[in-house]
This record gives sequence, structure tokens and C-alpha cells, in this order.
Amino acid sequence: MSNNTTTEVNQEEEIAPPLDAKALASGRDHPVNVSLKAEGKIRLYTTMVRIRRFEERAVRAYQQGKIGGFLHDYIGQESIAVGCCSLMKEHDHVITAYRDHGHAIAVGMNQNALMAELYGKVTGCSKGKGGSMHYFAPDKNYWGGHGIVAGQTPLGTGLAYALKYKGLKGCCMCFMGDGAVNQGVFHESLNLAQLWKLPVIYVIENNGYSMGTSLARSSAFSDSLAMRAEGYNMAWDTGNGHLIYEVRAKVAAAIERAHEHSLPTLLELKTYRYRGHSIADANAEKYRTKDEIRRTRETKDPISIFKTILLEEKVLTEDIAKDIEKSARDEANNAADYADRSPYPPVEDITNDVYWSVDNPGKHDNHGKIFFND
Amino acid sequence: MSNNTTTEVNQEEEIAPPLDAKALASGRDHPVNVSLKAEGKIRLYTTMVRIRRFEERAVRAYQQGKIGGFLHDYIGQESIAVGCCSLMKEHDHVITAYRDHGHAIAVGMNQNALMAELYGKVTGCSKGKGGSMHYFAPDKNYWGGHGIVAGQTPLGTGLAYALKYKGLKGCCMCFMGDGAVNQGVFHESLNLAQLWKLPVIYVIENNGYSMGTSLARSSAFSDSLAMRAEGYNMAWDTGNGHLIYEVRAKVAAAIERAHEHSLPTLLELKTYRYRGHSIADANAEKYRTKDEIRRTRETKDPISIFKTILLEEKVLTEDIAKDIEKSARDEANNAADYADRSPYPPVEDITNDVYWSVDNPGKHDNHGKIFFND
Amino acid sequence: MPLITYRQALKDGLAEEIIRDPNVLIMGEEVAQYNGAYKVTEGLWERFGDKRVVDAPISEAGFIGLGIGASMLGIRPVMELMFFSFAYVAWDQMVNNAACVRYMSGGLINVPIVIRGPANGGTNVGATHSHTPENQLANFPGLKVVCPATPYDVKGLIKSAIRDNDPVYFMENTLLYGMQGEVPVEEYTIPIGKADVKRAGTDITLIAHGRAVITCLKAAELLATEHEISCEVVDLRSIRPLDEEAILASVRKTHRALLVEENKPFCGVGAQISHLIQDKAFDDLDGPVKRLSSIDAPAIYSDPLEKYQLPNPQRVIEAVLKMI
Amino acid sequence: MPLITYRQALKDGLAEEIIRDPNVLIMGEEVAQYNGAYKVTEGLWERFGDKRVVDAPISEAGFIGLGIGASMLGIRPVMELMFFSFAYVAWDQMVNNAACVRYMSGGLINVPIVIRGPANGGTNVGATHSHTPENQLANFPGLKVVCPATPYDVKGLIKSAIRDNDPVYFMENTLLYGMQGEVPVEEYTIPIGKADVKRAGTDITLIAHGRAVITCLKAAELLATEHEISCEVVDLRSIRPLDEEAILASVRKTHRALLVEENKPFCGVGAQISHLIQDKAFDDLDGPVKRLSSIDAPAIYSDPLEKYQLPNPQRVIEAVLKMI
Ligand SMILES: Cc1ncc(C[n+]2csc(CCOP(=O)(O)OP(=O)(O)O)c2C)c(N)n1
Ligand SMILES: Cc1ncc(C[n+]2csc(CCOP(=O)(O)OP(=O)(O)O)c2C)c(N)n1
Ligand SMILES: [Mg+2]
Ligand SMILES: [Mg+2]
Repeated sequence: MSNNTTTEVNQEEEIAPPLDAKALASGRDHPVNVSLKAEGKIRLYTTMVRIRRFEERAVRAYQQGKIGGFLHDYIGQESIAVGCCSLMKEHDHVITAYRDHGHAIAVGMNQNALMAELYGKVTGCSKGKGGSMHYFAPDKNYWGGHGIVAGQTPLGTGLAYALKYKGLKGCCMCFMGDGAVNQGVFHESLNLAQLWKLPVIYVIENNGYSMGTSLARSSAFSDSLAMRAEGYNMAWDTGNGHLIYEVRAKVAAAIERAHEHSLPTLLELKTYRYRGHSIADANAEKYRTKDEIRRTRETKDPISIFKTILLEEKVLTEDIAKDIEKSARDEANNAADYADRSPYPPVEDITNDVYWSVDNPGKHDNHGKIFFND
Repeated sequence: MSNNTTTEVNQEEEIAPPLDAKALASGRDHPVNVSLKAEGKIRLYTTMVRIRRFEERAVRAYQQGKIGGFLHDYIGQESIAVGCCSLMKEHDHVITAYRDHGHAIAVGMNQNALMAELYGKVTGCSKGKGGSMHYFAPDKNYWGGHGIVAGQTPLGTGLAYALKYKGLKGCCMCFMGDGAVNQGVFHESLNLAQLWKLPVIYVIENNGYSMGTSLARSSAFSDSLAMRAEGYNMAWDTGNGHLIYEVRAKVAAAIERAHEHSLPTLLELKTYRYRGHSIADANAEKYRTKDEIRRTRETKDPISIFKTILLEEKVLTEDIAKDIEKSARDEANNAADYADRSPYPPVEDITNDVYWSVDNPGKHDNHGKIFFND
Repeated sequence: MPLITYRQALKDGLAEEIIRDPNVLIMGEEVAQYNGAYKVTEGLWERFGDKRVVDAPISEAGFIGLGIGASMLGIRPVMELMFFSFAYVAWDQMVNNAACVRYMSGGLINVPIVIRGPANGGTNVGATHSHTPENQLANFPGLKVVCPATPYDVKGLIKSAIRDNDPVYFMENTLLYGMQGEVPVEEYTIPIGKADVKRAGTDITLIAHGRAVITCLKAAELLATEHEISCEVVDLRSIRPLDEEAILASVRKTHRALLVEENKPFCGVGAQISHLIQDKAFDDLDGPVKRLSSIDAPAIYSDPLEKYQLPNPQRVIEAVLKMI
Repeated sequence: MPLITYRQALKDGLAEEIIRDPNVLIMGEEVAQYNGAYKVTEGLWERFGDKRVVDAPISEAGFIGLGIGASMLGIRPVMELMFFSFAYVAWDQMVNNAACVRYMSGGLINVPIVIRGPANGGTNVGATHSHTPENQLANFPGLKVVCPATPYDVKGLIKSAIRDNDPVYFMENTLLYGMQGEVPVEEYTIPIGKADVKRAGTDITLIAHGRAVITCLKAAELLATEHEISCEVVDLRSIRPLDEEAILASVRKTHRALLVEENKPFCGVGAQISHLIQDKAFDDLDGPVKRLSSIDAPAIYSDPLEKYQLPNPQRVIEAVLKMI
């Protein structure tokens, strides 16, 4: 009932031919990009590079056995998190799945705390309790980092609900993968968001695969996954996620719809991950051709593409690019050293942060026994 | 965030104006109806009347306190179950929700066993263990009778999967209410059905309300609920469920799609329930106007409409109609007497029918304790 | 003190909290315009309007997940499950997102949500609508589970639950909604985690929660009058946190314990309490701790059998007589 | 007998049943072309093709519900949950439709489905992926729950599970997949519900299931060599049905019981067994039944702490020494 060959074909079409210069600059004319000053463009580029170096460093640490469990890297998709988060205003919020390092850095989380979390150290952003899949930073309007596929979609809908309830002009960008569209709770969320006119933007980061399963083998659809919004009478759009200008242009329209009209949008952005589903994924090159991966890297890498554009725009020079590279590497290496030097949490920590009432003794009128170890 | 007035309006439009003669006969020219002999037409009419009388009798028993719990009657919707089930062939199967009396009678279940089940008697179709919401008759290809909204939708998809797996030419008609479209598992089912090309027909019996909530307050959509199939590239259609000829015409097309091409269909049929959500529902006339109910009864009752048509077709005469009425009443009354006379299950029955291995001792190599009452 | 129903007391508690805190809202199926499937929220929509009392589509996973997300931003949603049985379609949201987010964020996030509704059998509606998941939910560190048995308790506890910064799952019983009891007019709250001795006695301790408490009180009365057996009835009120002191104090006094619950027996609440008692009061026991639960099968539809399947005074009395 | 891994034994059992019965099929995420997230089904898709080994989208409620429906028509689906933690998004299908349909139909319908997958923590993946729901599932009459600990047991039990006409939830452990053990070449099955004494002893009985059995065996070895304490290790193998005779026989011999499980403690499997022992072997006990479970918090990510959070030989030894 599943058919691999057709899939391969779909994928081939997806990728070739490489985009020409004009296509590369798609979205440049949109106000949000026109209004971008040089520093702003450099910052976009820098953040993408910082994400990439952070993750490459994390992958090395994983291979050295310093990190265990799952490590889902975002390499190849940086333009989406960076493009979307670069437009966040005071009351805009972000929530995503387990492939969450890029978004965490894009909202401004500190790499030391992020790397230490991967190492399971007490200095981690979640004190070593959440790990790679469960990053959080409420102070940065960043609500995770969720391990259950699509589990974050009603939460993101609820963040938008709270904003509307409080009368704040903001929205929630709720990121998810292409495989998450087949979880029922996502559809329940779509219906609630449109029915109640909530300022939420569901961003499908369509990298063509859910683990080893290509889109064609997991989802029934005609033209796009985003079209599923149509059944809910919800606004939807698709875009090329490799192009950060286009990402910003597309999400800007959705943000305006959320801010000005308190309406949701389903936005599907095509992207690609070069590595396996997680670093432990030994099949990375089995369910797709080496060639497919190579050609995507060469023709569609969001960082290379944006670099080309910025060089052509004379915003970037090879020297500046080198400096950006170097400080990004240094930042990542320092983060790894910091994580290495940091201590593990003490054993007592295991039962902290379970209940607010336990962590804030006397503040709640709670009695009785709440942990049952003896 | 919810808006009742707009709803009312929607509903008004739904109902008026009454259908003219030509409209009433919609679907008559379809082969499945053209080929219908007089007996066949009489049988359709008779089955609808038998369902109506059975339920009216059950309602009386409920009001007399002979039946407790929930009793969700199907009065006003009979044309759908009867129209759809009248086309069942050897390998066609049916599954539905808790509003399941009509389907049970339409597939040919015995009214004595059905009424006894409502009374909680051991002679009931489920030995008094399932009740009104949980009728089953595998021997009639009838798989329930399910209390959890939309919980039956993946089951129906699975019945279709089994038919395809076994290479049988058949389909599953999976009935559901308009409120069930907002349960995630229904969407997961749609995706699986289209992705794997399963011979399943999802029939939405859209009676305009889920309990006290009008369609407009529960579901976001543009033209129809059935359009949600579009996002899955699935065939869909809508129809007037009050007209049994049209019901048969619409479902016949879906059955052919299932039988000949092993493809699913999402079919939405407009209908109406006159009484409350369940007999215990005291609000029946609160969330909609008395007038709305009255005018629907007068202009859209599926039995009256079909009677008019059959009289006009000279297939039916008032005398025959009277006989049908009488024997339907007798059948329902006899069922009530039978239920009344039947004994309750013995206490030992409580722990029967839980495990096949317990009910068939020695046939399974199971050891140990499986019930924990002492 | 005025006599009011469990339903009324619960509604009053909800209304008082809606008035007290602008972040409190009620959401669920049919809670607003329909006045609640069991009329717990009757009149609240007229009183407080669309913003504070919200009708939801039949999307438990969706709207409960939405409530959890909103609570992370400081809203205090009180979610009604029309039946707690429907929690099973929202299970992942309830046991992963609500229970684990605070922990996985190292304490950066709270989920001050209340999920309430009837969690009981005995209403002649069959297995799918008669589940009692308190034992399963209390298995999850991060959650609190409360099961009030009286009008006084339900009001005091719902107010504490709404003010609690942790997720509180609040399990009621449709068969108790109409029960009357004394409830003071002046405001009060009841601390979560405190059991209540509903009847003092000396010969045996009956430990129960929810409607089983009422069953035990009836049985205790009959045992006193007809058998001269003095039962102490301990109402847990809260399953997690659990008032171990109250349980142990009573057993140390009576030396015998019968645990009564409407849960199914395997790994039910009684199992946990039985372990506790034999562990902490081993030498105080005159005999093994006994349990009485629903007869171990899905809830049967047939009314008289279902009444027998659940613990009832007669079954409690028989169990006690076997023990003494 | 040849030494093979738990994973290989499980795969061999699956393959043998696929060959034996044309109605047996395997379905789950990544089970076919990807060879299984944990390689349990490696090679089966090449061997048996699209019809017998099916990749499913990430729709657990949908495809498990589909499997239940298909099983009603006589198909025998073996569903893989990549992690048993994901059962929570399919909970309603698993505990209502699979567990109650036979009952509600008065015995007219069977649901011969197997749902299998790893149900364990200890793999450094955090709380959402480390759930152990055996106690919750065994709470439901209508379900069977099996937790094999060795290559020999996993093969014999998966074959019985697939042939069983009731729903069997089969819980494995990613940390055991690589473990080697002796498995006969000739075909065999192991009856569901039979415990196995994995080590005979006289001073105390350690009762466990799944990986905790291995933990107990390690502890028993050290207790024997370093403390001259003789532990009997009873492997439950099946949680429901439960081999009460085996449990009681061992406790009547040793007079002491420590219940070890990777479950969270509240209403865990150990609670049920503790109640059973004090109830049926009250006078045989030299002291209270003790339990050792995961430390009562969501699974922590940090590797060294998670290793400590789960029962490990050291914690078992400390618990035993406290008891003797
Ligand atoms: C409910 C649930 N089922 C299965 C998994 C295991 N799983 C984790 S990620 C994943 C694939 C998701 O793919 P996609 O949504 O496309 O996101 P991507 O990994 O491509 O970013 C699966 C099956 C899970 N975490 N949660
Ligand atoms: C998961 C779940 N949530 C809520 C309910 C309670 N409930 C039973 S029927 C119903 C309304 C369903 O309406 P609809 O699907 O339109 O079917 P209708 O009653 O109109 O036939 C609700 C909310 C339920 N049974 N299951
Ligand atoms: Mg993907
Ligand atoms: Mg309806």
C-alpha cells in the first residue's frame, strides 16, 4: 500500500533545478525586507550561522559521547526559525516540536545554557531536566520544545487564546513538521483557531520526511499540506523555506492577519534536513538518495543562498563573513567548554520542579503526602 | 466568541422554503431507484415506519421508567439509515455512533432483542450489557453502536482495511454526527483511508446540532463539512438526507467508488432531529425555536415525503399505508411486552464476556488470576 | 447553615472564583448556552458572558490542550469534561503537557489549570461512559487529584483547586449532584490533601473517596444499629496529595481497615492505601487490610446489575462482617 | 541452545507467526522500509512485503483504532508503538474500543490485537518519552498486559500474544533489546499469566517485571556474594493475568517481599501485589512488604540522575539490607 519509487520521484522534482538569481531574491521587495538595514540583514545571516555552528558542535559532542539520548539537528532549516522569529514583537510567542535548537537561538537563548542542557548539566536552561527536545524560555516568549508530535499545537493555540483573552496585540507562531499534520489534535486546533478567531500561525516546516517516511507515504493531499486549512475556511499559504527573504515576507502577512484581524494562518514552508532524523539515525541515506542530499546542500542551503544575496547586495564581504564564522565557532566551542565544566544536578533535584506548591512551601494550603517513594 | 443569532439564521435558511414536488423526487432517476420494484419501495417505506414506531414506543417506555440512562432517538433521520443500508451487499458493513437504533433496524436486527437491550434484559442483543448506545450484530455486518463521539471512525476504517486485506469486494459505511467532525481521530482516519485507498464511506448525518450547539458554533467551514475531505484529496459530496431517493443515489455512487476503485468518500447528508439530544434532554426547545422544529416536521419529514411520493407513484395506497402502520405498532408493542417479560441477567453475568479466554476455558494457554475482586 | 445541593455548592464556588479573579474562565462542551449537561454551570453564562463561560466543540484534546497553553500565560481555565470518561481522548495533553512541562522546564512554567467533571459509574449508560480514572491520573507526579463527596467539601475544594498553581483534576459524581448538605454562607476554602473523618468509630476503619464515602456512611449506620459494630469512616477527599497521617491514625485506633472505592480493583487507589497501611502500621493490624471495589468487569449497562457491580451498603456490610 | 538477542528473539517470534497465520500483519511507524526505529522488525518488510509489514503515518489513534476494527473482522494486527509513551494519544481506542467492545456486545465480538513496543525510561530522552503505563492498562478488565524480561520469554510470549483472542499489550524495553540469552531453535510458546522464578532463594523474595528483573538478578548476586543473603527472584512476566500462586508460594517460603518496578510508585503494579501479599499471606510475613520504584517525579533527562531515578542494583541492595 506504500510506494517508495513514486516518492523518490516526487522528491527529485522537489529539488532540481537550482534556483536562479532572481528566484533566490524572492521576497526582497516585501516591506519587511525593504525596510531592513544592513545590520539587520547581517544579524539574520549571523544568527543562521550561529545556529549551524552550535549544532555542528553539539553533534561532535554527541559523537564524543558527551550527549546522549536524542539530538535532532536543524541543519538546513535555519532560515525558517530565524526568518520567522526575526519579526517577533513584544507580545509574539513561539512554540515548536523537539527539533527546537534553531528556534531557541533565534529567540535569543544563551548557547551556554542550551549546550549545558544537552549535556544534562544543572546549568542547562532546564537545569538538565528537559534535554534536547525540551528547551524552554518563557522570558523570551519561547514555550518549548515538545517531544510528542503535534502535542504543542493545542498549546500554541492556547497561547494565542490567552493573548486574545488579555487583549494584547500579539500572536503565537506554532511550528511543526510535515509528519505532525496527521495527528488529530492538530486538526482540533485548526478548527478551534478559526472558530474562535485566534491569532495563531501554524508553520509547517516541510522537510519532505518524517523520520524515514516521505511525505507521499504519510500524507494524502493534492497540492499542499497547507490546503487542509481550506476545510476550516482558514487562510493558508505555502513558500520556499530556503529563502529567508521569502520566509519573512510570508510570515509577515500571517502576523499582520493575526495582529490586525485576530485570525489564524496555516503556512507551509518547504525545507530540507541534511542529516538523519536524529544523530542516532543510521538510515539517513537509506530512505533518500545520497545524490538528493548532496544536490540540495549545493543548490538550496539557506545560509549559502543568503550569503550570495548579501554579497551581491554588498551588505556582506568575505571578510565580514569570516569574522561571523569565527565568532560563531568560538561561541559554540565556549558553550561546549562551559557545558563540560558545569556540574550535574544534585540527586535532590530529582523531586524539585514537579509541583509549584512543593517548591514554594507555605504559599499553598496543601497538606498530606505528595511523593510516594517510601 | 460564540454567536447564537447568526446560527438561528443559518438554521432558518436551512429549513424554508418547503420543497416542491419535483425537488421531493430528487434522485428518482438514478439507476438504483429506477430499478426499484414496488415491493422494494414499500420495504423502504415500511422500514422507516418500523424505526419510527419502535423509537416512539421506546420513548414511552423511558417515560414510564422502564428504560434508564441515555436514549438517543433517531426520529426524523430514518431516511439516511434506511436509504444507505438498503444498498448493502454481502460484504458491505455498517458502524455508527450512539444514535444507533435506526441503523440496527435497517440492517435487520430483531426488535425484541433491541427493546430488551434497552430494558437491560438478558434477552437483549448484547445480553443487557451494552444498552441503547451499544448495539451490535456482527452476523448482520453491524459493528455498533459506539458511545464515544467519533470513536467508531477508525474502527470503520479498519473494517474497510480488513475487507481490502482479504480481497473481498465490499465497503464499510461509517456513520457519524456533525459534531464528530471535530474529533481528531476522524481526521487521522480520513488521511489513512485516502492514503491507503480503503473502501470506506464516511456518512455525516448533519442534523444541525451537536447536543445544544449549532453547527455554526462548533465547526469552522466554508460551504460544507464534507469539504474537509478536499485537504486529503478525497472524493466528497453533500445531499438532502430527508429524501430517501437522493440518499440512495448519493450513497450508491460512493459504494461504487468503494467497490470498483477501492476509494473512500466523505458524504454529508442534511437531516434534522425533532426531539432533544436524548430523551433526558430538557433543553430540546431552548437552543432552537419551537417554530424551527414545527416547520421542519411539516415540510421535511422523510416518512411523510416518501409517502407522498409513493402515493403519487401509485405504489402505495392509504390502505396499505394503514396496514404498514398497524403492523409496525404491533411489532413495537410486542417488543416492549417481550422486553418487559424478559428476566434481567444473573449476577454471574457481570464477569462473563470480558475475556474470550475466560469464556472459552482450556482453549487458550492462559494461567493466573485475571479478575481481582478478592 | 443553609442546606444546598452538591451541584449548587459547586456552582457557587465557581461563580465566586470567577468574580474574584479575572483570569478564571470556564470552558467545556455545553457549559454556557445549554447551562451544562448536568447543570453545574447553570446560569453562569447569562451572568458572566461569553468571555468567562465558553462553549467548546467536541474536541477534548484540542480545548484541554488549549487550556493548558493558556494557563502557561497566566489564564486559570476551569475545564469541564462532560464525563471524565472523555479524558481518554485528551489523555496525552493531560498527562504529558499538564504534568511534565513544569518539570521539563526546570520550574520555569506553571500550569494552573483545573479539569473537572463527573467521574463515575452507576448511571446506567454503559462501559464507555462509566470510567473512574482517579488512580491512573494520580499515578503521575505533577498532577493533583481531588474527589469531593459532599456539598461542603466540593465548594471548599473547587475554590482551592482554582487557586492552586499546579494542575488539579477534580472528580465529581453525577449521583451526588442532587445531594443536599450544609454549606456556610461566608467564604471558606478547604486545603487540598486533608482527609476528613466523616464518622468516628472504634472497631474498624472504612476508607473511601467520592460517592463511596456516602456508601460507607450508610453501611456504618446499619452496622451500628443492626450489628453493634462501630465503624470509623475516613473520607480521603484528595487522592494526590494523600493524607497518610489521617489514614494511619485511624487504623492505629481501630486495627482494621476496609478500603472502599468505585474504581476497578487492579492498581486502584485502594491498592496504594493497602500498601501504605501494611507498611506503616504493620504491627497495629489485627488482620489483613481488605478492599471492596467495583466488580472487575467493564461497567455493565443493565441497571440492577450495575447497582450490584458498584460497592453498595450491603456489600460493605458483608465485607465488614467477614472481617470482624 | 543458541545465544541470541532479545531483539532477534522477538523478531523471530514475529516472523514465525507471520508465516503461520496469513491474517497476522505488522503495522506501525517506520516498521517496514526503515526497518523499525529500534530494528525489531529489521528485514521483515523485505521478507514479507507491503501487505504483511505496513508503515503507518504518525496517527496512533487512527492506525490503532484501524487495527482494532480490522481485528473485529478476523485480522490479527501486531501494532508497534515506537514508544509505548505514545499510547497516550491513542488511549481512548486502547482502553475503550479494545477493552470494552467484547463486553458491550455480550461476547459477540473479539479483538485479537497485539500492541507492542518499548515501555521504559533510562534512555536519556526525558519525561515525554519515558512512560511506563503497564499499571494503568492492567487496570482495565478486558486487557492483558505482558512484560517479558529475557530473550527466551519475549519469543515465547509474543507468539502466545499473537494467538490470543483478547487484546494483549506487550511491553518491551529498549535497554533489553541488545541483551543475549539462550533460545531454543525448535518452536515453543509460553503461556500468558505464568510467572517464572528466575533465581531460587530463601531469605527474601524480590518480585519484578521487565528490566527490573535483570536489576534484581544483579542485586541478588551481589547480596549473595557480599552479604550472604539468599534472594529469590520472581519474574512476573505477565501483569494481567497475574500469577498469584507463584507470588504467594515464594513469599510463604521466604517470609519477606520487596517489590521492584520501573513504574512510578502511586498505584503502581507493586501496590497491587503488596495488597495481595498482605491479604493472602498476612501471617507468613516477618515484616511489611516493601516497594522500590522509580523516584517519584517525571523522568529526568540528565543521564546520571536518570540512572539513579530508576531502580538499580545498588538501590535494591540498600532496600534489602534495610529489611533483613
Ligand atoms: C505522537 C508521537 N508519535 C511518534 C513520535 C516519534 N517521532 C518523533 S519525530 C517523528 C517524525 C516527525 O516528523 P516531522 O513531523 O516531519 O518532523 P521533522 O522530524 O521532519 O522535523 C516521529 C515519528 C512522537 N514523538 N510522538
Ligand atoms: C469524546 C466525546 N465527547 C463528548 C461526548 C458527549 N456527547 C455525546 S453525543 C454529543 C453530541 C454529538 O453530536 P453529533 O455528532 O452532531 O451527533 P448527533 O447527536 O447530532 O447525532 C456529545 C457532546 C462523547 N460521547 N464523546
Ligand atoms: Mg519532516
Ligand atoms: Mg448532530
